[in-house]
Amino acid sequence: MLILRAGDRDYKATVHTDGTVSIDDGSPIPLRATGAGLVRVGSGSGQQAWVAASGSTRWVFLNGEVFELDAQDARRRRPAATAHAALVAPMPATVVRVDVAPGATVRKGDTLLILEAMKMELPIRAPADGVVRAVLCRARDLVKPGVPLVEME
Amino acid sequence: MLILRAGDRDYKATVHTDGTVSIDDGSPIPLRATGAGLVRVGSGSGQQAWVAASGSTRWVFLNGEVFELDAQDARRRRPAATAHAALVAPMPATVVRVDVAPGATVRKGDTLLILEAMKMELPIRAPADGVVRAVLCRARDLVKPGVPLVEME
Amino acid sequence: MTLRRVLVANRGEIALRIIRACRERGIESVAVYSDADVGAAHVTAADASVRIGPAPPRDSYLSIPAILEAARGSGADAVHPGYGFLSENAAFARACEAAGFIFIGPPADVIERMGSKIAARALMIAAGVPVVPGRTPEDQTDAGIAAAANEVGYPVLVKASAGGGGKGMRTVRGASDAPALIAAARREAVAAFGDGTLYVERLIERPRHVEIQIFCDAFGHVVHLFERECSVQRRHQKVIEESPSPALTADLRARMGDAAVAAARAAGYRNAGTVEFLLHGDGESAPFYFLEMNTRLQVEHPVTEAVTGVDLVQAQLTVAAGGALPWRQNELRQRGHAIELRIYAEDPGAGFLPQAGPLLLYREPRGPGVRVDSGVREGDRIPIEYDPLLAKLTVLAETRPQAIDRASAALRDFPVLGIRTNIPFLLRILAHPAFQAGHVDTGFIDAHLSTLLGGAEVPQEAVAVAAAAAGDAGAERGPGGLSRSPSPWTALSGWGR
Amino acid sequence: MTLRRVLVANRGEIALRIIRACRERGIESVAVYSDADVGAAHVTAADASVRIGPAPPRDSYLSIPAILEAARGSGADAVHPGYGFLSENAAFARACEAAGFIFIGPPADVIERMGSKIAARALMIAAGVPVVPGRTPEDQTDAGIAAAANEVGYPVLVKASAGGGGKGMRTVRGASDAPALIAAARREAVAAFGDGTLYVERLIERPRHVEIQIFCDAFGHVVHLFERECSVQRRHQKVIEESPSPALTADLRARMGDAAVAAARAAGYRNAGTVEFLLHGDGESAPFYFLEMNTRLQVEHPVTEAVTGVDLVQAQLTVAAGGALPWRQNELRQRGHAIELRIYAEDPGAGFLPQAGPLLLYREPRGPGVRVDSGVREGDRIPIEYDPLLAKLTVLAETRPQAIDRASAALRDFPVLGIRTNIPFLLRILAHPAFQAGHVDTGFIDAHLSTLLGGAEVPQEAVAVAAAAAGDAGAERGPGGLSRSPSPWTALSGWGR
Repeated sequence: MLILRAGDRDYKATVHTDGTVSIDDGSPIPLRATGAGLVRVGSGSGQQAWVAASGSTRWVFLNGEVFELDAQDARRRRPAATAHAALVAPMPATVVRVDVAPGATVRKGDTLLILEAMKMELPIRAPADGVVRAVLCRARDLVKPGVPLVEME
Repeated sequence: MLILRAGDRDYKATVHTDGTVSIDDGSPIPLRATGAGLVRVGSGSGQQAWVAASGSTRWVFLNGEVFELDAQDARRRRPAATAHAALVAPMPATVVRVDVAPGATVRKGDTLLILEAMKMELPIRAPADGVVRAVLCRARDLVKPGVPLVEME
Repeated sequence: MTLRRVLVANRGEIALRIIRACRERGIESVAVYSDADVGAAHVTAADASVRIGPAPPRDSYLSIPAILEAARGSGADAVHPGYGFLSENAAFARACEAAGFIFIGPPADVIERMGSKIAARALMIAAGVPVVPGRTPEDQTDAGIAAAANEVGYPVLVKASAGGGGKGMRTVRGASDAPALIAAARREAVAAFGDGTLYVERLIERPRHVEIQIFCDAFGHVVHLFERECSVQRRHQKVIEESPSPALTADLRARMGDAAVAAARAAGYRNAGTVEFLLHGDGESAPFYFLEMNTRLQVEHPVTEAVTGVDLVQAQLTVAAGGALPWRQNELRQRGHAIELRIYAEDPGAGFLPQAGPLLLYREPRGPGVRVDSGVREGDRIPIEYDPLLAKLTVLAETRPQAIDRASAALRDFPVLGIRTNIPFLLRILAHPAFQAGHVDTGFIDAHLSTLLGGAEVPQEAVAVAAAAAGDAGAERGPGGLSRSPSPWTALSGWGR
Repeated sequence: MTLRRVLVANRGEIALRIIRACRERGIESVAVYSDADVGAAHVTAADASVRIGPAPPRDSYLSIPAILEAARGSGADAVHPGYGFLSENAAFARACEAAGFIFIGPPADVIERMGSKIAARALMIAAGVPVVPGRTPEDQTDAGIAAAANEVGYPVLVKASAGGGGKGMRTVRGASDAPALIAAARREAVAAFGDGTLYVERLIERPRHVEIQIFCDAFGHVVHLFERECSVQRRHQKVIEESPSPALTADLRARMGDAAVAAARAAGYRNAGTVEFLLHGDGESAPFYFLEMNTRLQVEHPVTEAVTGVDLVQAQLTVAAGGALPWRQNELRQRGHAIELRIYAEDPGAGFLPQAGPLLLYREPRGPGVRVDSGVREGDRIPIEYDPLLAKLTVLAETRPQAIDRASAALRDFPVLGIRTNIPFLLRILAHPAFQAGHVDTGFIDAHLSTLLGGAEVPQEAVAVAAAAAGDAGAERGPGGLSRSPSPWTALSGWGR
């Protein structure tokens, strides 16, 4: 059994010995590899899907939609939704300006700081009303994706 | 040092430690891999080439021309030209008809037998005046490429 | 009437072409495949697929019962035959209709009539369309054929009455050659079409092959979509097609178009078809002769699509579903210049011997005005059993010289390794002064063969590339042992910039 | 004058487009690259390549000295700037000419004049071309800009005078928002163009963006090549372009074409350019206003090439070499319907956040009427430093509904995995009833954003595919751990048919 996470939703997948896969104990879905990264999925002739893997992430392209799923390590599962987690850089970027200091009270939607990436300014806004606990970056910093920028509570 | 054969011609290639290659003791030719099967070859910016390998065969596509070279095993080299070798099937085919029998005297260009492949008839003709020593196939035989069909002397 | 699901009774590039056209308009497609085509591109691309038999065509792609069973089992409501195989088989068209499937093509009796060279000729003569002198003897013995050849007058062509594509065809220049050549034509005709009936006609020396695309619906609308010049042939197999023809004046084009429309009307035609003509000589008053009518989509239809801007397969689906032709004659125009080059798995240096084997490396060119229709992918193995056409490269540019330049650049960017192809040969045709001047006839390749075969010395650069790739020995493994880094080879020599 | 070697001062798809055009006519091409683009597709494709600096644009693709040095060192005789980067930088054009290189574009003084919104407006007013009310205050302090906004009347657009592409642009709806937004526009203007001069104009609410392609040679010939409808935008960045515009009548089209030709003549234009208009409302008498003139090739030029059948880059090379325009106005026609879709590395669900990272899987669609211009390949890593445009998908079909169907089918056959793209978002635009009816204006995406973002549940089939591919753990390795056989996964489950 395998847990795949998309957003805050976990899916339980069981890969059967005949090559079919059941999701959340549903009926088995047939699959057939037809090329590099190509899969035929579903009963009858099925649909064409494409798949790629990077670390624990599985990317799937199906009928024009893209799905990004994370294969969970059963021993070290993260909680499904991290309430009041740190705000992280969504991509490699440069910090243009920081508008808040630790202890500041902010309203949902307030701009906390501004990043620049690919020549575009990207405001990072408060996801909810709250208090800034820590500011973890400075103007001109180069930040990598996933690096925490501001902690709120 | 490496021997590469194209047709009946042998080329002596020396791969230097700096990545250049000399042919027949000529001046070193720079090479640079730029992708899967992609090579930049020649001095200055060089030319785009593509390369693929199968067994000892090396295929090269360069400026719209295709070259097929055979990397020779130094210990077991075949003679550069095999005089009066067996006539072999050039591709998978069916024998339609055999027109000669062992001992027959034939003239250059005479049809010895007819193969059929991909719905086309392919006459196999005598490469030179000579005598048929052995016929190694029969009508309706399925023959694979490289299989001897007729031996002449 | 709406088509919901179309079974594509073909393989390779034309099957993919039809599958894509269906997908665009929301029609489901069903592929069929033989054991040699398990996992082939057309099978992967379709919405559904059905195995129809073992590799030999007669047991799969030529098997009417197998294909009808696949159509029934997959719930198809129509069958598209593509070209070749059963596309001009009247019995197949009839069986489809009898089983309740729409046959995407002309009515079975039209296929039958035009498929018989005798009946087609008679019809054309009656319709006032000029024809080449010739006959189909009632005495179909080899001797009877030889006698007919004498009457028509040498040189003659002996052809399979049921045929096409150069199979079962021989040129006979005199009575002494006749027996052997007639026998060979008969064998090929039986093997390819299951019918050994032969036809004899006067050989028009070094004609141009110019054909007119026509299209008809069920409401009596008939249009032509101008010409395709198909004179560059080897063994009666087209190699390069283009439109406009360098040989036609506006007036000659109009007269040939009118003749083609008259032929289509006389035949009671429906859907897409082609009227092939031989054009003899040059200039405004060059005579042309009806050669045959191809009652199906042609291999070279992209040339017409490029210059006219229409989609012939979409129109086929529209007309098959009972719809009206989407264009009127006065809306159709040629614009720019298109050239199609057929990429064959063959060795021109060995008598154009077809090649089978693995596509170790296969990369298609891209760019504006470049269209590639293909049914293969890198890593595929080209089977021995079928036509050696790998792909069609069609270019469109503003002028003929620009189209030639575009085609040449695209071919130099079309590496195919693992089996021999005619790509280098095509490049030499494009570079030939006679081709560039538009001086082509059906004898072009034979006349210039030694020049076209090349036989280039192997440049040192090519040997160097081979030597570098030979670093690691090993079995067949595709793109040259050269992976983009990290690779032992790159690491060793510090390459990769 | 003949061009022998052209340096392409750009990267990505447009560099490849120009390199291919050069190759077709036997002109050598020189690519330039930053450290982020070592081994990029445009570098591999060119005949020669020169490193011009580190990844940040100001040190490489925006560095005039670095590019001129590359041109000198590589023996180029001309420079093609592409679009973006230095393409509308008059100083660059001037430096090229001063150093003896042909600049493939208009004369430097024309770039300068049209690049200044103030000068361009004045020129258009003098030429009788309608313009939007607005001004560039002499007092360029933030307070001076705010005062100008008051005079023009809210709502206003504040824009970088040197700019384009939506960078350094803000909509200001009232005096209270003005200070923050003016400051932001100024920062972006300085960062993107090195010039913080701002311009204020009346915001025309929900206009259409319709632009006219023009082309001029050195002999006084000026033609237009009809319109491109570019109303589907997000953050003032075009997303979908098409031709013909669903909004234009024949008469309105003719009047806009005439206005564009008048604008080009007034500017003393040469080579390819675009006159952008805002079209307000619908119908025969809808007013249109000069927006700006783009003194370069546009991103969306393939749309015009598709419907008119011309090659704009080839014509650029011809005119730059001193040749005459290859077409007269009365030879140019629109035929069929073309749509271009820009494939961006961005996450529409996260405010269109640009994405950087590896293209684990990247397969372009193919088929008749489908053109893909791209500068990336499977396995490439998309750098953070540059515009997130990955590819342009341009389709041509007989009618607008057929073009929409073709584009939708092509997008569903365009898998890009490893980074988020806007492909699903584009599909939802194409399926939207307002888009299908041709009811688009520049507010279309904002108005329908929640519908367009989708937010589909993950279908069980997608989870199943992910689960099967998750069988073997491991690092980044491209196409899904699924190789076509033999593979442990295939072997295990008996798949592969």
